[in-house]
Amino acid sequence: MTLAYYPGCSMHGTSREYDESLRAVAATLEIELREIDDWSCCGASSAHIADHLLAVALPARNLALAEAQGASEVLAPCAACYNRLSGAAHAVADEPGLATKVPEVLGRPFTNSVQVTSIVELLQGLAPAIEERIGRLDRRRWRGNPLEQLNIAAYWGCLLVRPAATTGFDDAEQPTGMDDVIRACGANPVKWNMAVECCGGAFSVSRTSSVLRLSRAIIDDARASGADAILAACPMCHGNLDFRQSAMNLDPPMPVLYITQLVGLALGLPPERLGFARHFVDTQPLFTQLAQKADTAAAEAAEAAAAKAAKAAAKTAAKAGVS
Amino acid sequence: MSDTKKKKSASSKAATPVTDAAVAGTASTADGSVVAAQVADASEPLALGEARFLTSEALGWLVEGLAAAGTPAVAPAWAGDAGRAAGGVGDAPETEYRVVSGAAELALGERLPRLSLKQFFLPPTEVLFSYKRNGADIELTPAQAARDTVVLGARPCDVAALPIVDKVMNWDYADELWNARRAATTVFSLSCKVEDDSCFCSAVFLGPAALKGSDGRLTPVDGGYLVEAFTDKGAAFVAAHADAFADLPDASANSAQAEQFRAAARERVAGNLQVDHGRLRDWLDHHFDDPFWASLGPRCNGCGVCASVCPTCHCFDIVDEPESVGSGVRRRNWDTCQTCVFTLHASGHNPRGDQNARYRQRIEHKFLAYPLKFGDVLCTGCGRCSRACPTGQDMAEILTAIDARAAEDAS
Amino acid sequence: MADFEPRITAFVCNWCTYTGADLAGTSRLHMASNVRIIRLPCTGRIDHMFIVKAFERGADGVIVSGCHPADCHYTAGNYHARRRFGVFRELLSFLGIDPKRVTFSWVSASEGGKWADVVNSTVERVRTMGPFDSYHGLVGAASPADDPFASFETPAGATGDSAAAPASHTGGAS
Amino acid sequence: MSRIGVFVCHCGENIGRTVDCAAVADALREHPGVAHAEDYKYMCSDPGQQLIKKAIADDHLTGVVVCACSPHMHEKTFRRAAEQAGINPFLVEMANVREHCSWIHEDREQATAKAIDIGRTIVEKVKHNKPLETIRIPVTKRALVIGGGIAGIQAALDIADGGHDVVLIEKDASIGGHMSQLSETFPTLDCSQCILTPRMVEAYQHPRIKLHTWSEVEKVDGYIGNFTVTIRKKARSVNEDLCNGCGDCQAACPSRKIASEFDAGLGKRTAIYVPFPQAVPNIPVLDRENCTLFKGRRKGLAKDACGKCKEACLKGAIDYDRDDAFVTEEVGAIVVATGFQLYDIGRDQPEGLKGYGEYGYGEVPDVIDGMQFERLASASGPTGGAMLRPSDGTEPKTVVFVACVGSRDPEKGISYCSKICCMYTAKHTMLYKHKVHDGRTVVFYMDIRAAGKGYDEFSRRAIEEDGAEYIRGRVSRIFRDGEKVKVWGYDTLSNRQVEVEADMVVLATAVRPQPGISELAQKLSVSYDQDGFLNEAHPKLRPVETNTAGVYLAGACQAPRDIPESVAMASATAAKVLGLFSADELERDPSVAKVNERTCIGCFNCERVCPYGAIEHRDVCDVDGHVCGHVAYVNPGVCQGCGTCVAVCPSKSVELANFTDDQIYSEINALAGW
Amino acid sequence: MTELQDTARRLLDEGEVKVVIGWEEGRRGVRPVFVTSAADCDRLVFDTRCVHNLATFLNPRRSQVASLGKAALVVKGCDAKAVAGLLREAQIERDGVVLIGVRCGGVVGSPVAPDAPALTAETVASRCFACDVREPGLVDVLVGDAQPEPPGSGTLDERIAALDALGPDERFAFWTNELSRCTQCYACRQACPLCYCERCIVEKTEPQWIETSPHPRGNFAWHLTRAQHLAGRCVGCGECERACPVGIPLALINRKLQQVVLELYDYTVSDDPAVPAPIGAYATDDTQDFIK
Repeated sequence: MTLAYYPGCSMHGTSREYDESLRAVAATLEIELREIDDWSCCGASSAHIADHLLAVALPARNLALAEAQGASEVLAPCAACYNRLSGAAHAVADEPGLATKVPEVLGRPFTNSVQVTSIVELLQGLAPAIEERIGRLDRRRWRGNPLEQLNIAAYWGCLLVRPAATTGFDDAEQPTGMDDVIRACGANPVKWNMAVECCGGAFSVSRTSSVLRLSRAIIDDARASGADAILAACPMCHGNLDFRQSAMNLDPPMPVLYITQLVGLALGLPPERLGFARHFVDTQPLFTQLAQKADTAAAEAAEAAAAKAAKAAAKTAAKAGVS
Repeated sequence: MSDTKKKKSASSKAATPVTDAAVAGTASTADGSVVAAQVADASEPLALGEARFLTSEALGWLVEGLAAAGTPAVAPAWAGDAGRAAGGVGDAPETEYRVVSGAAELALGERLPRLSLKQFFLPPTEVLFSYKRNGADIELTPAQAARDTVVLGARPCDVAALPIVDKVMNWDYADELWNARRAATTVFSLSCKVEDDSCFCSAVFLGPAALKGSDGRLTPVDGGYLVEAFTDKGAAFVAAHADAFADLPDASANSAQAEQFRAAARERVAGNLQVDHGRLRDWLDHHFDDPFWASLGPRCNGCGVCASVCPTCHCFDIVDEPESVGSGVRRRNWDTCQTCVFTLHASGHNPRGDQNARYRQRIEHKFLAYPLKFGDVLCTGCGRCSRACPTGQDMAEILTAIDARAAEDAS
Repeated sequence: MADFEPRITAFVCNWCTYTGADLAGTSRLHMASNVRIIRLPCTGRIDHMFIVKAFERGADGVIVSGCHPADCHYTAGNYHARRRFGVFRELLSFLGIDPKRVTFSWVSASEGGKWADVVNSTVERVRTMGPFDSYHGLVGAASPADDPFASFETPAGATGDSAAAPASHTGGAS
Repeated sequence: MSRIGVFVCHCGENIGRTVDCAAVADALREHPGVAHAEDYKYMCSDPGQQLIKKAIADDHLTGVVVCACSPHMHEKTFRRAAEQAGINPFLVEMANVREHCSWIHEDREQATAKAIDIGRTIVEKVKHNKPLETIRIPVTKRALVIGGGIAGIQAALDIADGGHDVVLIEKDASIGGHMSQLSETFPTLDCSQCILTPRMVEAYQHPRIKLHTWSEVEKVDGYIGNFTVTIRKKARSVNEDLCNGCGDCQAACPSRKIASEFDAGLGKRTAIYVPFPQAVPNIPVLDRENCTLFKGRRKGLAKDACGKCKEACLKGAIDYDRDDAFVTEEVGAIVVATGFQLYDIGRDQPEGLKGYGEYGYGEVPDVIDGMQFERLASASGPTGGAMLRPSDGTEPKTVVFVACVGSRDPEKGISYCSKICCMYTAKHTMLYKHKVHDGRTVVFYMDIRAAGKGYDEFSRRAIEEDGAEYIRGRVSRIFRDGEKVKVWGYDTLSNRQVEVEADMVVLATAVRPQPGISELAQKLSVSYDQDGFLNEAHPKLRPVETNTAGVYLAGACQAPRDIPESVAMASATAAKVLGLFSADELERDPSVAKVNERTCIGCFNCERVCPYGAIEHRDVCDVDGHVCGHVAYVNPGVCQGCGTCVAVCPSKSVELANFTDDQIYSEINALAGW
Repeated sequence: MTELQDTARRLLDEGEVKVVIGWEEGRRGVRPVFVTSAADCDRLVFDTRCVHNLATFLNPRRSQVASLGKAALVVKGCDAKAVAGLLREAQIERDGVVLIGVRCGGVVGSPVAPDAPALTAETVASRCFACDVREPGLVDVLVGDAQPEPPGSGTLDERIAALDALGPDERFAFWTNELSRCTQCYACRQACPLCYCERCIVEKTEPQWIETSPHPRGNFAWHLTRAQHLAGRCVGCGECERACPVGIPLALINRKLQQVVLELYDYTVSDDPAVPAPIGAYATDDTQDFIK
């Protein structure tokens, strides 16, 4: 499978680990990502407050490029980018006049033929493939897949599934797509309440206090619901939950993983290739903890097996005694 | 069997100046008295005056002159329509009989015109009279008088149909409209090159250059037409437009070429169909309920296109068309025995209940009923019915089939 | 042409437009006098042949009017009519009969004013288009000049009337 | 030859002012087929009518045209007059020269000319009018009522008391419907059971009411006055005739953990059960889904896994081998009163609905819907009326009520207002407050819609006397937070976010039509709207009738309705039915469609467009009596005369009486040359 | 070919049908044939000349065909669509006929040709341009090799576009000229598989809506009505035009209405009898911008 890839500003900046892990995972899953040549800003988060046509035209330009470069589907891993791109595609399709107006403004042909795909849609679709590969993994290198021990809270944020009209690949209030991916990775999604609550988004700089309050509530609920970590699919969310955590002085801190990182781990890719080093909240403790859990689990399993065997032996012995 | 032999020999030994009618005559004497009468009437050699020469250009002027003078001239012309979206493969352009006003329109000797000449004597619809109510009394306005007209270059099979239908139109009642138009029209036929294998004029006592119904005849020769007049009407027309009709450049050569043309045509058509009308008629007379008919009906759409294009089919329907509460028009329109409503009784009963019966009617009227009444057949072998039939009903084939059955019965 | 008075035949449903026209009357809304109404139970009853016949009988324009969608006294008659006339209008246009000669409208029992407007606008539009001679002449004058045996040529006074010169027979108005 | 009489009315000055009536009469006198024409000041006056009667007699008129006002005004008047003079009333037509002419034109010449034209068209029409006789259809004076809720019971009782037999069918084991589940009712707070149960018993014991419970409509044939209804009596496994309702079988039943429908899932019941103590009839049904014996049989066990109820029954009324039975009933009218269901707002929803996963309904035990609250509050409920929350049986101290859950929310698939929620939510707060005096009630609402006698006062009372805190705004999320249920909402009046730590949340979920309503509607050929509610014939003028003559609507099957409205509708349908039954024969306007069977080719275009299902198939036989085809037949009892069938008939083999092609053609023809 | 003949032979041998309606080689090209004995099955042919719409022969009122007994019909895509029309409109019953489907890659304009011409943009019938059916649905047996799309030839649509580009008066002149030749012989009606009325509207005399006199006025009324009756039903087989003895381009009108119902009601005639026709159905949000 080949996808046009729209990285947007974050993937090359604040969220390079997202980009690295994505590319690593894509390679393993034999997905070719063709970065859109000469891509430009999608307009998030300010264009749509400034001017509607502008807010449509900016993302539309990138879709037009993708079209021109022969793509039929564009992957926008950043939730904000995804939201703007798919928003633009819908606007052009639905709003009278735009279909003709936008190409004029862009000064290039645009038939709105490209489908915009979010990371979750993509991975959800690949869940079977992922499971299959995990099956083929050499488990011994991990001494039993530690992810089986991972309880993780799927955090969607606001942009992936809202507004339902333009995104709509999952329920806007109770989305489940990320949970499917988590299960595919062998980990356990926790039931919690804040999956689609706001993290503070773009106010990270302008109103940090609000961001801290909102993000903290999210982290607290995740912990209360028994999560060892939070799973994110949005550079902005990740920023607020990971980078801003220090200011919340939580103990212990709550690791925040990118969805691609989780899949990467599941696929057995070395952590260093997945950019965990770039996190502000150290993920190493989590992995160690998971590994330990895995060991104990393995040990218990072994004991149980032994006990069973013994029983069976005893039985046969008894039988033998009778005869 | 022996008859056909005779026919062959007759037509093959057709030597120097001998008219097609004569050939038709000799061919058909075998059919006995009925035909004899008809031969006589078809073959009167009205050689009035010399044969003349009408150059193609002259024909052009003639037509234009007539138009200018307000005399309608009917001639084969290129069909002036959009033509069929789904035309036949490699079809030549269609032609139609039409009042022509310029040389460019003319299509003499091209593809056989779509409809026969009939429409100019029995139009698809014509006003009989119109009525208008004024209080208690009703005012009638009769149909228009026919106007003098000339037909140039009509196919002999179309022309021959006129005297055939004359008999119907003057049998128990003399049809003024028809007769008036006949009287007002001078008809020059055009010796026919024979259209295709659906032609069978030679099998119905005619031929590709038959004179029947013609006041005069055009036969193609180098540079134009050899023109002969056979009636006073024809001669009068030639005389009236003497400037168009020149002397023959080389009389004997031209006549020879003309006769050569006709002979070739006769050869071409002779093979298409040979039937013995006598025994055919007898067979029809005794096989009203023959299973054979059931083999014709199924294929038939019952559309009556065969009748529309037929030069001799002459059935019509009379309707009153109101134009308002107090006024309207009485018209007569073409009709055909091939539609189911043709014989539908008010009671709902239909004596010709299915297409088998209706197709039988078509054959029996043409080759049994008409001959018995008027002595001749109600068909000039133009073959239009076979060509126009959307489902491939083939008159020559059908007649052959009946003739074969007739032969069996005979032996 | 200046003194040309269009003749408009209107086919209206009994429950909405006819009653709406009644209301226009009770409201004394003055309007052009060129329209003749034929009352039918429902637009669903209106056949395309009514329109054709109206033109044959000398109408220069036609109005077809009934209940607004969802108001049909018979619940769906106007929906069916809307479909049929959606097609028929295109058909007329394709055969060269200018659909501007036919007004389709929804006029409810409460829209006396709208009815007056439909009447006046239609009359004015058709007035500017002029008499529908091309159709009225299909029998008579306009028959193809290339055929002298005018199957279509009929003595003046009979079909000629429907083509031109109104009021010459059946008493007529004036 | 027609002999038409034309009568031109001056209507005082109304017509005379702008139309030269005498000239109109003169012109029409000359019109072919007119035998008599005159004008008069007031045709509708008695002397005017006398003129007409006289002319009919003297000139042997075959038709009458009155050039006067709109037929909507005086058509009946003149038709009656003509009838008295001895000719068929349908030979009389009116030429509208007032509303359509004199009142809208000023130019006297033009107006007169137009009046003449109008006269001509009608004269030409009348020439083709045919005498018509009013259609009479025999009526079976017996009604079917579908649904044994309060609406159905009321309709059945009213009709039965009106002296006609009624068949009342109910899909559940007992009649009573939702009302029997309610604790108290607004705005009077009187006990639902106390007012309902007597009506249930009355209906059960009424000599004219035949009750089929645990039954559904299988098939409906026929038309107004003459329906044949096939009823499926679902296998009850209990012989109604033998059972004496002692309840031993229930006592004996080993499977006792089945969620009780009557208690909205909060209570438990046995596999063989009577839904509730006051059930009518007091005869149990065996729930084969959950019965051990039938589970066994489904598994294919050789011998039955249970049989305790059969053993326990001294009357031997238990019969495991009963199958569905079918009975047919002949009725003349049908009242549909199938009521409603509450919008189950869980994640999985039918097409078009999205549910409210974010409200935790079905996941958080202390988030319940209105009906569950009714059961909690009901003395006959699972808690015996004690206000205890489902999760831990403790008394909730803070209860949040959310209105408009599902209703008025197009995004989630329902745009209509469920109407009853505002009132019952107010009621709930009071019921709660009356039981938990120190409790706190918070209500999230969009608008308070309390239109109705005593309704607004009632909701005010909830606020002012029982201290319910009304917050105008929507709720975004409800989730469990330890022992508490957190409710996040928004107060649009103070423009701030609200968070309530509740002990219990009550959702006023939307009212939706019963499942299977569309199938029933199709059986009755009644149309339904996009939400599945059945369509009335006219939203204002025929609110309880449907487009299928003889089928009427009562209660919440037509739209969300509260009890008084449902009862009112029920009585209205009863009035309609009794009206229908008041005559032995049904009289109908004879201008209906008729098929010419000789030319009909049975393409059934007419059937496709007929809004009333009036078209039937008729076989055509050849002389030997073999079926050789089929043609359409218009049932004159059902046809309403719109004529749509005529317009779509390719061969014009169907005619609409009094609007025949002949008549219309003639009218158009009359306009030639004006 | 042999596949077709064998199928026919089997059906007749096993007595499943009494007659097989297909095409045969005639003296002038191919034509419909009614094979009643297995022995004659080798007469059956199918090639690019088989233009006739054999569904016309299923009209129950063609007693001369019905009397032959239960029929098997050889159908191309357009024939199958017509059969579906007859089913949709309750004229026949599905089990009353056996349908032998032939894969069709298009036909030429006329059946009259000594042998099957190759399909080129020039030879292909213009009606095949819009055809979407290579394999007729609805059939009991399917024979023949897979066929390619017919060579493109949008002449019909081009001519319609050209006409649409004209002003109303020019269009009116065009049609007046074309229709002036009509003799109201009704060959178009008789050739149409969906004109099956026992008594055609034109034959109804009380009232006589359509003047039967072939003057342009009567002809307009006739062709307007015929087109309107076929709107949303016409399968575009073009038989009406082929049957017309005076070459009136009827296919233009029918094709135009196909475009109209597609544009207005998103409907294309299919060979699925379950899909209802657009006229006789409605949507509450049907276009009404032409209504004041």
